[in-house]
Amino acid sequence: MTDGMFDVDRIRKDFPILSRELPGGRPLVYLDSGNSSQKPAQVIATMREEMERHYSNVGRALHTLGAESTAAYEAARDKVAAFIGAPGRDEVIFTKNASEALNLVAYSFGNPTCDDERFRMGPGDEIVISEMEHHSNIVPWQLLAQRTGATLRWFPVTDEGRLDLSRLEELVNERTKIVSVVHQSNVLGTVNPVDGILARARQVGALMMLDASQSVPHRAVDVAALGADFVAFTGHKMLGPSGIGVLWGRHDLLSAMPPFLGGGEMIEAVWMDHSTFAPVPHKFEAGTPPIVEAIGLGAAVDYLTAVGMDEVLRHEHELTVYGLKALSEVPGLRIIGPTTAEDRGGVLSFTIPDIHPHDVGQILDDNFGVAVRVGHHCARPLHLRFGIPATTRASFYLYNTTDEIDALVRGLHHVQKVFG
Amino acid sequence: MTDGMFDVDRIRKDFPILSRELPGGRPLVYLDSGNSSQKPAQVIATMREEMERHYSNVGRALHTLGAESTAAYEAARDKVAAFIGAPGRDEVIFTKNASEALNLVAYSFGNPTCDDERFRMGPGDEIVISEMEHHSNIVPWQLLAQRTGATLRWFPVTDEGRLDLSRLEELVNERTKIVSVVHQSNVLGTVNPVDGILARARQVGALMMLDASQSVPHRAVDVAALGADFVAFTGHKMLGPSGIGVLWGRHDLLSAMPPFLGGGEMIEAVWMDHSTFAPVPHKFEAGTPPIVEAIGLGAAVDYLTAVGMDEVLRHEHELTVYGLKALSEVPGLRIIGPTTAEDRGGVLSFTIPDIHPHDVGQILDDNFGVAVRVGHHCARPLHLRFGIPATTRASFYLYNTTDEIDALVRGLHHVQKVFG
Amino acid sequence: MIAESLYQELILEHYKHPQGRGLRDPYDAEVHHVNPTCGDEVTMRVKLGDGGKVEDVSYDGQGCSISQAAASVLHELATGSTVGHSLEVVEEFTRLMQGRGQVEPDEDVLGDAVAFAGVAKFPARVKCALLAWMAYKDAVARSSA
Amino acid sequence: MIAESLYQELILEHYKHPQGRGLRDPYDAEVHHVNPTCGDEVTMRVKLGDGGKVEDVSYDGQGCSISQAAASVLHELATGSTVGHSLEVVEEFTRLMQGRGQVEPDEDVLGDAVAFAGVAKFPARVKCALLAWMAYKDAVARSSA
Ligand SMILES: Cc1ncc(COP(=O)(O)O)c(C=O)c1O
Ligand SMILES: Cc1ncc(COP(=O)(O)O)c(C=O)c1O
Repeated sequence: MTDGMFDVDRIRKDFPILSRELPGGRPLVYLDSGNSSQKPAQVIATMREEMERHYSNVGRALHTLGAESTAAYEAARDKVAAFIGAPGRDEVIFTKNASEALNLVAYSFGNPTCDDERFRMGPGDEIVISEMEHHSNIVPWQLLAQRTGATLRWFPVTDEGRLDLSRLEELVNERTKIVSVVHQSNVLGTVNPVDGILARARQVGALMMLDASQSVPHRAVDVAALGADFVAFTGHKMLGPSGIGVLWGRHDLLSAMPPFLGGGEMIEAVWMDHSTFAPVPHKFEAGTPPIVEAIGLGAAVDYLTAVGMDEVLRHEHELTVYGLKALSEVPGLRIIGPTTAEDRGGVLSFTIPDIHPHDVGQILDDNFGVAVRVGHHCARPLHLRFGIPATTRASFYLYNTTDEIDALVRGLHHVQKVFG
Repeated sequence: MTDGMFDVDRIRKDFPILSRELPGGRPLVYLDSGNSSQKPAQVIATMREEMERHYSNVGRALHTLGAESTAAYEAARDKVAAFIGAPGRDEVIFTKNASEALNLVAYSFGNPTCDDERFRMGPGDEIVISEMEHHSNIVPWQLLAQRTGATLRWFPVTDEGRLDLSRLEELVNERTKIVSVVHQSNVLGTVNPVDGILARARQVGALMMLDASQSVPHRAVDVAALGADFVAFTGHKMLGPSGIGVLWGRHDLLSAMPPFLGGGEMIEAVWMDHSTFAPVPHKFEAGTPPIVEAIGLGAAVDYLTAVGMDEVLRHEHELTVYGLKALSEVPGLRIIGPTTAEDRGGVLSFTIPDIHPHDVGQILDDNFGVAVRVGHHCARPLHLRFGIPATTRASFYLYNTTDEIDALVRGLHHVQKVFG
Repeated sequence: MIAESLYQELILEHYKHPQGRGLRDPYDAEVHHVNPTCGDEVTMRVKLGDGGKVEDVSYDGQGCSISQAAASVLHELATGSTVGHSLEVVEEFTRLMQGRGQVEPDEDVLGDAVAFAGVAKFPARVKCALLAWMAYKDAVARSSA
Repeated sequence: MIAESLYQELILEHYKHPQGRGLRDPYDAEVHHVNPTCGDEVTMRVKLGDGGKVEDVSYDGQGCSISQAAASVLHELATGSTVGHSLEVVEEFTRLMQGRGQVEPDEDVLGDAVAFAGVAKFPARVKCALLAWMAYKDAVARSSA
């Protein structure tokens, strides 16, 4: 793991929590970054420094602290824009998490106050998602369909855990208003191909959204190159603070969309009986934004940029190759998702015969300090698709090591012994 | 300022930023807490400690860090519930700010998927707010009225800056579905009487919401005693972090309301074509919540509780009395809002003849390090009501002193000299 | 090690060798309870006799060791007991589980079920332990109705 | 002190004694621009002559010292100049204002308007300084149309 410049040991030192001892003297083996990542000292220090030296509300304040905080907050927007290759900084909207970003777009449809054809939604219109979505990219569209009478449809998933695009032409058709799919699955690790779906969406005049919550943290994502209309992701999975997410969208679409949350800072002028709205991004940032959190996310982006996203990807790819091989040696273990590391991120979900994931996870944690996630990982329909109620999931990030994967495997052997 | 136990000098030492020097060697005189408050070391340390030792996603994780973070997050809910006298902890919903809380309630009305009579909204139905509202308690209702065809109405404001309730019976009538007014005005300082409006709302079967963004930080607020149906407030104004707000609501109403944001953690079970939802509060907390921020807010509540909200109120009342008197000595200065400290918080907005607030604020900051807010403070209709485009506003908190008010007054004299 | 406070030998024993598992006739009421967040399920039948006697508690289900062992322990405690006594045990078990690890269990009432005391410290697992017991309470209510 | 970089003597002078203030006839175009966030307003009239000559720039308005002084300075620079030259000055002024304090002003082009250089460091005030200048650009475009 130490080819070239990338030095995982040095990186680990940046994460205070990784050297923590768990109760009972267990070391921490954190394999749950797909759920939420840990924070480097640089992010924590940036947030503290902001609160100890510069904090004030942004935008509204003319004084020194206000100017400093506003500059830092808007600089964070610049950093995020550069990080994802956004054509314009104004296309970066800060939300509280990826879920809000997805809901924001969903609520833009079928709003009677917006007469832009692209955002009309009613009976006969269709929304297309997939069977491998996180609940945050399912429920907002279900609620939209219920409110408007539109129809929700979805791509199936193959046995190998890939999107089944065989019926693409039929699923995405002239009635389709928006296609929203995950860029990288949080359960399968699958990285979905965007081009084919996007081309078809363009053909039928549908918009396209990507849930990039699991890709932006782990690989270089260039929204301009991807070509979709909207991209959502979340700070806490990419070394940033909780409480901050991002919606990127094309400027003309964001401008055409009706406002979502109303309140301070999203307005141009307010009278008692009507209001006019600020240009994007502020139109979608009602109220006091997560100021310190956005600034912390900027620091996380700096950190990732300094390491290099290609290095992050390479390291995680090595872990994935190693992990897939190591897990294949656990008797009976079944990987849910691609069993090779191609077009696949470092998220390994699996089942072990006759042992419930809750028991697997609990014993891994209790006996070995190995933190994995168990359950349906907010992707219950995907689990139903595979006929299982739950999986155990180990997910990797730049600070993980092959030693930690070895600890996981040792733990799994012990689990099998306990329940043997 | 040091009667009894309350010692403002000791309190100031808890706020690292207050001993900061501004560029040019100016001391900081922070009189903009109505905009956003500073954070005590205790809150900053709690957030750092969480990120350095315990951080993980909540709810979803079984492992040690997940259990620790979940316990801390839910303990913050307990603390907030106790702080506001909520009958049940499940009535406390964490949002990203007060604006989201207000929008959440506004979006509950007129949703075709909800057939609870109380939340129906259409042409003929009425929403009542007031002319002294913050934009965050105006725009969500304007958007709701536009989406549903309902009518927005409002209480006028008297010349003294009090709610004009003379037409209460006519404004709140059988067509009214909800009355939403500010508890304490962020411009006038006025503390509004709740009982009369509430009694009338009950009489006609309307719901009542209070925007308590400026009261909860500054006085003991007991939601059960107040008796309203919904109360919104925001963490960053009460010594807490940015990125966290609170909606309190009656359990039966929250349960009857349709979900707002869809996604992870707000569900009970998800299928591709429909979902069932978690009980409150989780129903309204879609996606990864502002975890560290909620925990930080818990620490802020601990801090305020330790000082004692009655002490906070008493101290600010003294500052208000002192400030009203001191400002009255500035030639030509006009207070917008009550000129006595009764039923009034420590927010002093004013105009000075022939000098624009932008110039006042800029010179106060540049020459004296006095941070005040200038503009319409997100209450443009209120300013239109008084026929002025903007005011200068000094707002106090527990860490402010009469010396700082003296500095403000000295600064205002200088401003008048510059433009004399 | 911490795990030992959760995975008591007795729990593992019941999980590997569940007592009275399988759905049997006759019965007065059958209920099906699901924990939608983790997918644990239990189907439970209750047959009551004279004088409030619990003649049989039969069940089937799937889920983690905690949820399955809890059903097995419940079967042992309830079968042959009375409705009144068994509901007392259910009460005490619920109190223990919801006590966040702060409640001192009453061993006299709980018997073998005291082995679950460690579960109370893991909020995420409490629902697993309670699933069968809540189903039982429900089934008894329906039988007596 | 910092304030001095913003409140240059020249700005205060123009604010206290605005040049060419008041709306005059004749004019080719009149525009009304508002900065809704702070309420600053300006009404501006432009009268063009032969050869692209700017014969009169008359205005009225209200707002902070920066916005009012900016209108007065604009009046001085544009009146008697040509459309071409005055728009060059507007370009340079805009570049300066939007430069976040990083842009070195071209004094030869800007003349007195260079006094506003300090404003560029205060993003919240940039709009004040630009209000009259944008209105002028707009009015000229309409006059020539
Ligand atoms: C009275 C009032 N209501 C609502 C808000 C909005 O709070 P937030 O910006 O945290 O959403 C504020 C402060 O900005 C306020 O003063
Ligand atoms: C693929 C995917 N989409 C969306 C989300 C939701 O992100 P958040 O919880 O930050 O809203 C997650 C993570 O929880 C995810 O993995």
